[in-house]
Amino acid sequence: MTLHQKERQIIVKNQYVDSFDFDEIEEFIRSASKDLFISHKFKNSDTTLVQPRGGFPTYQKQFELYEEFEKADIDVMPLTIDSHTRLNDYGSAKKMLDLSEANEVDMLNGYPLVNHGYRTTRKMTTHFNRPVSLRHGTPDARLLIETALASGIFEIEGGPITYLLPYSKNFPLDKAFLYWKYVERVCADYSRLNEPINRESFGPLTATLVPPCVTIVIQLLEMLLSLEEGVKSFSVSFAQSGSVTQDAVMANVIRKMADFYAKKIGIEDATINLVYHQWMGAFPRNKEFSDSLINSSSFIARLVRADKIIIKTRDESFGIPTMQCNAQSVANTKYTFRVLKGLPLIIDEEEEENLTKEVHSIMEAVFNDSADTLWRKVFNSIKNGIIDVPFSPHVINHNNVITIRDEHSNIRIIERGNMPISDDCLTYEKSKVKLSEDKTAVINKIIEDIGVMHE
Amino acid sequence: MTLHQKERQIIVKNQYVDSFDFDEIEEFIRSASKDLFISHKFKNSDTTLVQPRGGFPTYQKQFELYEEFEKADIDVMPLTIDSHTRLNDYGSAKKMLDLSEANEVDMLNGYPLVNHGYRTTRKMTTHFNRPVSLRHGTPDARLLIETALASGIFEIEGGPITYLLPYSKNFPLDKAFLYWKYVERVCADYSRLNEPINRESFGPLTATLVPPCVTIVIQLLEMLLSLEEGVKSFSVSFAQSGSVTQDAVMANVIRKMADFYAKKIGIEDATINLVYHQWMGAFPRNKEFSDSLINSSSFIARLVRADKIIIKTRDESFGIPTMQCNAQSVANTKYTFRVLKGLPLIIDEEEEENLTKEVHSIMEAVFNDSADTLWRKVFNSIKNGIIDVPFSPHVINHNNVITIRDEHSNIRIIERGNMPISDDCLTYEKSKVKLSEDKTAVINKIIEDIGVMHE
Amino acid sequence: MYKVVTGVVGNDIHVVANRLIDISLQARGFEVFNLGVNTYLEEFIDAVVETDADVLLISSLNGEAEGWCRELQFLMAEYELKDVTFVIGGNLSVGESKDEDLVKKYQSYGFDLVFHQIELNDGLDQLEEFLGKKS
Amino acid sequence: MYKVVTGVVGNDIHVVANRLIDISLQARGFEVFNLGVNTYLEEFIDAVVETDADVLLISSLNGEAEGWCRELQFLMAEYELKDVTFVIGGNLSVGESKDEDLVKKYQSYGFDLVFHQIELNDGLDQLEEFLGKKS
Ligand code: B12
Ligand code: B12
Repeated sequence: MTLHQKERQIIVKNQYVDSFDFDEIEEFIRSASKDLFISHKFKNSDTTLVQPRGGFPTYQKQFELYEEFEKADIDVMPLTIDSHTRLNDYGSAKKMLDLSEANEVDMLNGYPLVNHGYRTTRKMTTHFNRPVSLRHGTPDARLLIETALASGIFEIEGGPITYLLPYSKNFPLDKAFLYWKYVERVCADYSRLNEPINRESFGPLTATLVPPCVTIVIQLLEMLLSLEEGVKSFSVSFAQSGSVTQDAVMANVIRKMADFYAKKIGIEDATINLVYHQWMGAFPRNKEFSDSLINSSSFIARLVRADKIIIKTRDESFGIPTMQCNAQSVANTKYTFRVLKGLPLIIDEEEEENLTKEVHSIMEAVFNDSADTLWRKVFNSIKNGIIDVPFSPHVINHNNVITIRDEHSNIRIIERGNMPISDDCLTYEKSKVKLSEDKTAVINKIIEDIGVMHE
Repeated sequence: MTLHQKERQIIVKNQYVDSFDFDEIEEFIRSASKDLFISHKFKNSDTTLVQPRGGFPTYQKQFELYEEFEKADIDVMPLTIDSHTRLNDYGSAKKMLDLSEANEVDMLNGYPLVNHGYRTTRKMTTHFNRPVSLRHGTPDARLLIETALASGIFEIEGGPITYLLPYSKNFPLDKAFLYWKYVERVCADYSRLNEPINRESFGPLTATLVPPCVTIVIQLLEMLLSLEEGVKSFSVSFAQSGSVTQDAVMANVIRKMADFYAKKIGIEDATINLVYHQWMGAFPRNKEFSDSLINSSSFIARLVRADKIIIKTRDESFGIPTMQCNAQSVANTKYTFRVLKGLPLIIDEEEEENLTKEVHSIMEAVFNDSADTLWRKVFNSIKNGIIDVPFSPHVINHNNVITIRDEHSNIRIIERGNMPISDDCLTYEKSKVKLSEDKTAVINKIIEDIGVMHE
Repeated sequence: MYKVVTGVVGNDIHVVANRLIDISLQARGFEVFNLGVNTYLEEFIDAVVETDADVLLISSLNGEAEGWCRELQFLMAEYELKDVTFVIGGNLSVGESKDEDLVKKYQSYGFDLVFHQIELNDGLDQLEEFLGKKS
Repeated sequence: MYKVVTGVVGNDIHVVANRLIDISLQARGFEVFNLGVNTYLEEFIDAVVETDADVLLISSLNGEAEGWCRELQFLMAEYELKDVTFVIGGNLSVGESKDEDLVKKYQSYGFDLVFHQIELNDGLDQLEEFLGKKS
């Protein structure tokens, strides 16, 4: 028995979990319908696939949500996991699930997949026969992903960095890398049986003034860590920045860089897709305006030619949306995609050059770290602030990079912290903003920039 | 007494109209608040002004509509005229106005300005103190415009071509030119007293598969006819075409051509603005989708850097919108304009070159007509099909130009009729569409193209 | 072969549907006399009498139909147009209205078939069915 | 100078408001002990006891507050925290809820001030007013 196998056996033995029948699971995946695989759907689609978010505590309600989505002709079904499960707190999840079932009040903000188990959940995925994407935010997602894959969920979002720095305060980063290495390997293994399992990184991070170079570097690193383990279908992603031009620049640069770095580590047979997140920051408190914002995001997704869009709802600033509201959002976005035609290609050479330089210098610094493996290099780079995510709640993150919006709402770096971007690049970034000397003025500007989409 | 003065006295003597006090009117315009002049507002604004449509039969309801619009912080108030008034049928308008007042049911699709008179209407415009734009569709608008200007309405939409070919079946085109010459002159005269009166052409025409070159040529010709008479502030306009690229191309070309032809007739001191109409064709029968369509239009208006946008509502395919619905549309568009930042400039050289050539060749043919005045040249050009507007209900219009959408939804000319565009240009246009030989297939494609924004 | 007089009533110049109606009626084998847009009720009636039409199919899009069509009943009586089928369709009110109310109202004016915001082909299917039953 | 312990309760990691609250409280002259996100009720109470704080100001954004805050009443009794002002704010339910119902519920758990979807500065104004009246 390999080490990996041993680890696996330990993981799936858990008081909240029914026994795993791995032979049966392999057989299931081998003969699963191609329609369950988003990697298959990507190959055969020439528009932007539409995926909402959505997870309810009970099976029944999740099923009803999928029924609503089906009516709206959704492309990719979401399965959002509740935050207890995300922190591996299956006990609390169970307690709240029971309460939800008993009282018809949702006591969880997502679907507690581990508690429901794969035997139950698979009934749902195969019934609807559309790709399901797992959205969680879990640093140690090993059990969760085993359960997901066994359930017929063949897209797994997340990664050691993107699901840790925005989603956790204390979880040890080195452990996260190892746990995700496990996830990558399981995905890679199952990918040999049928269409490839798709892995997707979570580009939005904290969704709060994250500079493009940080997003892209993290996307590239999670992609490389995944490809290293044998994953063959990977999605890089980012969220609406607040500036249409900056979105286009990011899309163009990330696509080029993904190719470049995949080749650099010798991988040429993987498919890389681009996912765009509708505005992930603070939403307006007005539902009509939220609809407008959502539609503008959809427009940008088409402008930047994203392969998939992950959408929000008009309820975003209020709470978990009702299923009808969520399905309506799907229908609206699909309508916009159907009628929005003749989209120009947007290129901004100066911005793309600057961003490319920033990305290369950070990537170079990561590769130059003295550690022996890529994940250790990345770990060290985060620890010493070479990678620094604004507004991360995590203790390891430096929080020394400061960004602000310029007059076109582009996110600009005004303090680079330990991030190794060149003086030239920093000068370029700073040249775009008129900086006040007054510190409280800067703080007020940042608060304003966080609320940039408010009424 | 000049001929013009005599004409004027005849016009304002009408059984449905109170006497005009021209001295008082001049004094009113001379001392009118600058805020009533859109020409003033254009000068002092760096975003896209928002203007809805809206006209109710009774003064009371029109006033309430303006109150709603004011709450939504509207930029330009609309005054849409009912269709009886448009056909100078003040008798029917009066009958229906009386019925509307008696029964609280709207029996007119707009505000019967002539029946209400300038003394009453002026109370409303000065009360709200924002620019008002007159939307009508009237070939003989002489009395209407005298009433409008006297009411404090300082933007007059329309023109001899754009308000005739889409809006009338039998009205004599030559008369329309003369009647509009009168309107231009009155506008030019009053422009000397305070800020300039703004004239605006109606670019959408029939809103049904009109090719860009036809729209632009007609915009340019109405502009020239207006500038000739001394108007100093003019807006050219066009409606969302269905292709984002084609919209950008039209905006870029129309701006350049407007400058070029104004100079060509020796006018350098007039201000030309660009107005964009949200989708003017058939709307979806779904209100949510209509909202999406409307927001996409707003997005495009900003992309093409329009100086003003004229908006629709989610009720478009159903009927005249309620005032709340209309005001909501204003608020939504203003929200989108506030938060939509970092817009790239879109340029498509090949398309712009082709369109420029088409415009020049039609304009050349018009100028080469043997008649002595510009309006007669234009008259002849329409009569002999050098200018030909698809789906015009007017008897003089040839209806021989046939257009169809290419795969990016650009409108392409497949039959040029008598329009003098070069073989090269026609070949270019046709090269973009895969044409079926089958005639009913073409008809079905046209029907589909008319419903291009349907669900 | 049924003869049908069609057009758009009153001061209404929305021509697009009218062009499609012309094509569709012809495709269904009707003999079509299309008076186009901006046609008054008297003109319609004259054309019906002149062509000895079986059907008068009126469109109205700009919301004004009611004002123009109230008088149909008087004209019908005057000209004794008993065998003609009267049809109206399009957008039959200013603003939004309840379908049933509208249908009743127009029926009281003398229309046999009333299609407010109904797809053209659905309406024409119903017309053919109606004519079939009648004969 | 009032002492205030603040942080985000439970498994909630929404940190942005927490950073702004820290800045705002300091700007208003409070002495702030910010425990950050992902803080459990016991940790809050420990910090209140340890720092002898006047105010405990809890944020919750991810909708889970209810599950975590029911036990406040027991802990209050256990530690005899009579003079402390208990405040909670943010987004206090999963999905949308009626404000009044929520306020009552959280008051029954022992909170003095409950701010569901209330602007930060409005809430802090009310807090200062409340503290003023109390002293
Ligand atoms: C294009 C358009 C115009 C163009 C028309 C160009 C032209 N000459 O044709 C322009 C810009 C010039 C225009 C002008 C005006 N318009 Co207009 N226009 C439209 C618009 C956007 C699309 C109409 C269209 O071409 N549709 C495509 C065709 C194929 O569809 P259709 O007309 O809806 O017809 C379908 C059905 O109704 C049905 N049908 C029609 N007749 C019949 C008959 C039978 C028997 C059956 C079964 C079915 C049937 O079949 C057709 C195919 O499915 C509509 C709103 C909409 N629908 O989205 C407004 C609309 C019709 N217009 C309207 C108005 C008020 C006007 C104006 C008075 C003023 C204004 N606000 O601008 C003037 C009219 C002046 C006049 N004298 O009539 C209103 C009518 C309001 C109402 N009914 O309550 C509408 C609904 C817009 C609105 N919400 O305010 N318009
Ligand atoms: C950015 C964001 C994230 C980022 C957070 C990054 C980070 N580490 O901070 C990411 C993407 C990582 C994230 C993750 C999740 N999120 Co989140 N997130 C948001 C979002 C879009 C904005 C939050 C924000 O930063 N706002 C800006 C700050 C300044 O405003 P604020 O937080 O609203 O706080 C204001 C007021 O609430 C008030 N306030 C706050 N506390 C207090 C206290 C007092 C006393 C007073 C007076 C006022 C007050 O003052 C602040 C300033 O005005 C909101 C939705 C929205 N509001 O638009 C969802 C939202 C909060 N998230 C939600 C959820 C469910 C989650 C997840 C569980 C799962 C998911 N669906 O992705 C995970 C959480 C994991 C976990 N363990 O908690 C839900 C909560 C649902 C509910 N309450 O019913 C929301 C509402 C979205 C939604 N509609 O589903 N999220």
